[in-house]
Amino acid sequence: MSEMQEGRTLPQSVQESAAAYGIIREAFGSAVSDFDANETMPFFEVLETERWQEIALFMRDHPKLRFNYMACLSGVDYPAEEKLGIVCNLESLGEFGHRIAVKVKCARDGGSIPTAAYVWHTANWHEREAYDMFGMQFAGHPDLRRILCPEDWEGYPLRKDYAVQESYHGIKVPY
Amino acid sequence: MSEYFNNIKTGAVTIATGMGITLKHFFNAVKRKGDAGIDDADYFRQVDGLCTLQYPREAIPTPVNGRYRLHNNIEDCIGCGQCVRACPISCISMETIKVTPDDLAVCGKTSDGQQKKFWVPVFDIDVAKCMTCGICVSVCPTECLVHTPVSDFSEFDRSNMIYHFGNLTRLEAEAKQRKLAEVQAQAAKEKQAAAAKAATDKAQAENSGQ
Amino acid sequence: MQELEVAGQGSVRVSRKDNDVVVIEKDLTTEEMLLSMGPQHPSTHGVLKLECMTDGEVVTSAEPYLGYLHRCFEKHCEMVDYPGIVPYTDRMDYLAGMNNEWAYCIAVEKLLDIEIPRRVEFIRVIVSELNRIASHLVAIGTYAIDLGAFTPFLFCFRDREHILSLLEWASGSRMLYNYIWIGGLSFDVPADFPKRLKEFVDYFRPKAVELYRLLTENEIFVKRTKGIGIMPADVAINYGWSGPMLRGSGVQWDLRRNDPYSVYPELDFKVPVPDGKFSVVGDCLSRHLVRALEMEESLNIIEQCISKMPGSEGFDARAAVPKRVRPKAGEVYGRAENPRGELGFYIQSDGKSTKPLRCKARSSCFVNLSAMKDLSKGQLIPDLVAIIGSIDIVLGEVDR
Amino acid sequence: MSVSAIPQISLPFLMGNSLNAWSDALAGLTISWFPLGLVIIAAIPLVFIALYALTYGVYGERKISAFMQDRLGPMEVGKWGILQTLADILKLLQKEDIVPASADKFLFVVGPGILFVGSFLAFAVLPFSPAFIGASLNVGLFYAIGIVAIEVVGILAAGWGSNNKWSLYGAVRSVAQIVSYEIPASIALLCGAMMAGTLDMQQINLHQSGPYGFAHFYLFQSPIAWLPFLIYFIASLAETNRAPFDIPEAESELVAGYFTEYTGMKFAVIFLAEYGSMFMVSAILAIVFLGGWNSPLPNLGALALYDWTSGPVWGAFWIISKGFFFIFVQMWLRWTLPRLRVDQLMYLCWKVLTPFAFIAFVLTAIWEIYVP
Repeated sequence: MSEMQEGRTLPQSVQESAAAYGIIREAFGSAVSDFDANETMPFFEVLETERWQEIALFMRDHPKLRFNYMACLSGVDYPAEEKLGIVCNLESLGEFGHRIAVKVKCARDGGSIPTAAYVWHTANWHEREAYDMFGMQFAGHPDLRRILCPEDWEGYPLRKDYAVQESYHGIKVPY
Repeated sequence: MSEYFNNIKTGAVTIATGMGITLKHFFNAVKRKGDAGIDDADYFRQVDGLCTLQYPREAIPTPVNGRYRLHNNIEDCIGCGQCVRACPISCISMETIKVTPDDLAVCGKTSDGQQKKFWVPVFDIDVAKCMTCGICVSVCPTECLVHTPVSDFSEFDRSNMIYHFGNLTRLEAEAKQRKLAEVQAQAAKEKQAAAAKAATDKAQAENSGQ
Repeated sequence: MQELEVAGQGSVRVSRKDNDVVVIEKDLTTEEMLLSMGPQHPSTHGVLKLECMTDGEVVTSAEPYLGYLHRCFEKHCEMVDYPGIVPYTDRMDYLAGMNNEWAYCIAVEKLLDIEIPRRVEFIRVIVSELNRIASHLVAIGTYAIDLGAFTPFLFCFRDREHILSLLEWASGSRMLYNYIWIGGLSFDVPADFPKRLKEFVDYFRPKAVELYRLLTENEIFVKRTKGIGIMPADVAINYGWSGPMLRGSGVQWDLRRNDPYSVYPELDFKVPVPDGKFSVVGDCLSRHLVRALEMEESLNIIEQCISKMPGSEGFDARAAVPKRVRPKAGEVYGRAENPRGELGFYIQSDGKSTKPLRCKARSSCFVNLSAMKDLSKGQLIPDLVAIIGSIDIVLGEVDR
Repeated sequence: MSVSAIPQISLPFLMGNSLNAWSDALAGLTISWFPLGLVIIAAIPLVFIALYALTYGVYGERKISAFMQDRLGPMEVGKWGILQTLADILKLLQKEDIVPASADKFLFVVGPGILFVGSFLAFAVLPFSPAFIGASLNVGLFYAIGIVAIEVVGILAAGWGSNNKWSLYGAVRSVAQIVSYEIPASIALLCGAMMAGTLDMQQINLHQSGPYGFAHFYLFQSPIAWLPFLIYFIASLAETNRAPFDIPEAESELVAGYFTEYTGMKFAVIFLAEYGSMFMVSAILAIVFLGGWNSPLPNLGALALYDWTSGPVWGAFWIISKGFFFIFVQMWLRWTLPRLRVDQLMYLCWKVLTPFAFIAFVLTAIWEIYVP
């Protein structure tokens, strides 16, 4: 909440997000990072990745949060930190209207993030897509298969170190 | 039971309504839509009736700002290469040769009076690849690269889809290249000579100074 | 009536319990048949594949398979600079290119923090509402075809043609516009454009009524769609549904109203939601109805824009277009109300490059389609077709 | 208006007064042992089906649908695209005749044949003119209803033989649909037969003859006749798999239903059979309720319109025009309406058409007994 005291007036939507973050911080303490109150996409990070599912459920069901709508879940590669991550844009649709983004990170090789597919159905396919493109595992996902690429595609295309395979079933790939 | 009869009634009524609409269109088939373009003031006064236009003979006219086949007025092209860099799909390929000082007059100026400094022997646009986004046109400083409203330019051979706009033939280009190389070699030699001369002059001056 | 229809389904009884569990009861055990629907099937709207397990005509489960039209949009974005991505967004949901461009530009403009000229905003509203009508026309037309009515489809396309002509006149291109640029427009609309637009609105109003009478009110159409594929509001939200799909479930949620952007706060329009009189809230008919009513609202918006739009004197459509788009380091999630729902772009910029570090498109169809597995459980094959049609997917956006 | 009160009208044209004069004469024509006349009689409906399917069935439907949808329709081959159907036939003839590897070859080949024979056999009892009928049966109507059921066998053979899931779905749907709709259709026709007191098609026509033209048609003789007329029309749509009951070939659901796997001439035969049965049901509708080959024009004093427009050739003209009119209505419906679902189709048949058909049956009986 330190950003709030800096004197700069933040837009109302960011203040709302900050208030929502306050509740989460209270409940989870050091499991979540400080709040990044930028104007374009205010977010916080889940530091203890294995508690993500718990936090997600809390965010969805807490009577003052009610983040019932997951707008987007994007996989992201952080080559500098040797990590992969997801960014979830959450919103309390039709109830409070506040929005917040959550970042969850995992190790770049063989990393795993608890699934949120049982919390928001939206996450189901988006996690499959993130897995397809980045290769992180989603622990407990009901059906973790590739979704856009073929099942037998090699590598994870959106990783920054991705090198395209030479041929796919005898078809030359690099164009 | 009343729901049962209501269902039959609404069914019959709505089916009859629908049939009335189609029959109206059936009898309206004596009229045909005209082929005025959208930029014509009477456009919406001629849209009643059968709307098919038989394509190769009749077509919806493309408005004048239609953004289709790329065209380059090579006379105005200064060979800056902005379009090549801007194209998201790299469908433009370009080679340039610097104009030698004595050729500047031959190379000429653009229509707005800017001196052209490059020969453009190769300016190829693969219109088969081009997605007519118009980004290249927007960056062109001399407005020589334009999208024309010509929308139908199909070819039987794919190689015909590569449009060549270069203003030199291959032989000419080679000649210009040689000339440039000569001029550059000359310039380099002169520069070298000048440098050497300067050095000797300096040495002499130093010598004479002593 | 409803019971009779359920009983008509033969050896299989399908019921939906309160807690959203579909129960399939069978009198006789029969062997289930695996039916592969698509990717080349007339009513999967492109290259969607559904692997259905069927018991007679009843689909006991359907698993969608995507990716047949995957064109690596997100990978491309990391290779192309910011303005160069705009034409690629056109190709995602190719039925509503203007709306896609706009959503993307909203995201980038948010990151750049630039002021957009007022006339540009109005023109953006006009073109994207036009495109919304065009897109809904295709949705309604193809839905009619899915249910076996061919004529409304052609009526829809006839009218869409005029919209495409209008947009071509404005932007120079018929489908893939690249008209809305980051910070502006590629150029101003022609001088006569508002006048022609007005004529179009006058032309289209009666046609929309005719379409409504021909298709939406038709008893067979109602019977085919009413009560089919019901999605309760809370489940719809949990599935991340948006746009007409969510409104069909009775949630009055429209980004133009609830997360207003551009000049929408100044415009007066309704957000139609089904009232449950003509349709069952959340069924296929509601979703169709929302689209049909939204066209009317779009016409209203266009009319208001024509009268409110500032004049073109001294107007430069590219005045606010940055010479070189290099946003500060940061992330943004920008979104806009597309004909198919919320189209969002998550963009990550490192502050140095002119290319985004990561650009993720949250496509509405992708999310809407993910409910297909749940919706299709226990439906008849014709109903499955009706449900796919009502989701109104564009595979270009699903697979990106 | 009693049926017997109508005098035997004279048929002034060409060949005498008696019914079936042409066909009787043709039947007697043999060259040594070869029954050439019978072959010609059989060939006439066949040629008729082919010609009508070619012109009105395909080209007409394409044009009608186009006009209803604000389109032009085929325009390229010949003036106004008149030769388009010929071009299509040529294309179909050239096509490779594919039998899928996993298909049941015998059923696959035999299916379209049975289908066509089924619809063609019914033409034997259709009176094309007062002077021409393929086979003058005293149970003509019954025969026509019965023989159409053979189509079901053809459809099932085609659908099962294709060894394709969509085809199977189409075939099963089609069988269920046709068998179900036989019931209201037959009962509705029975009402007509009851009014005529005979099942002989020529006799039914004859009973509707009279100088007042259309006033003698059953549809205008009794108001109750409208009910079986409508029921039979709706049921006939279902029997010929026309929209809105085209669920066996429902394009958007079952790709093409039972003929998904067919190409070339086999496909053409299926198409021909479909158009054949379209005309067949329309003609039956015209015969039973709208006077068949009788002219609808009444004699108005000195304007003896009825007499001028009666005769064997006029008769052929009238019955074909009436048939074509109903085919137009079929097309009109097809290009207006969405498609029903399977269970709704059955609902309509068993819960709406069948009870109403029974009611119509009883009412007609009462009408026939108590109304002179």
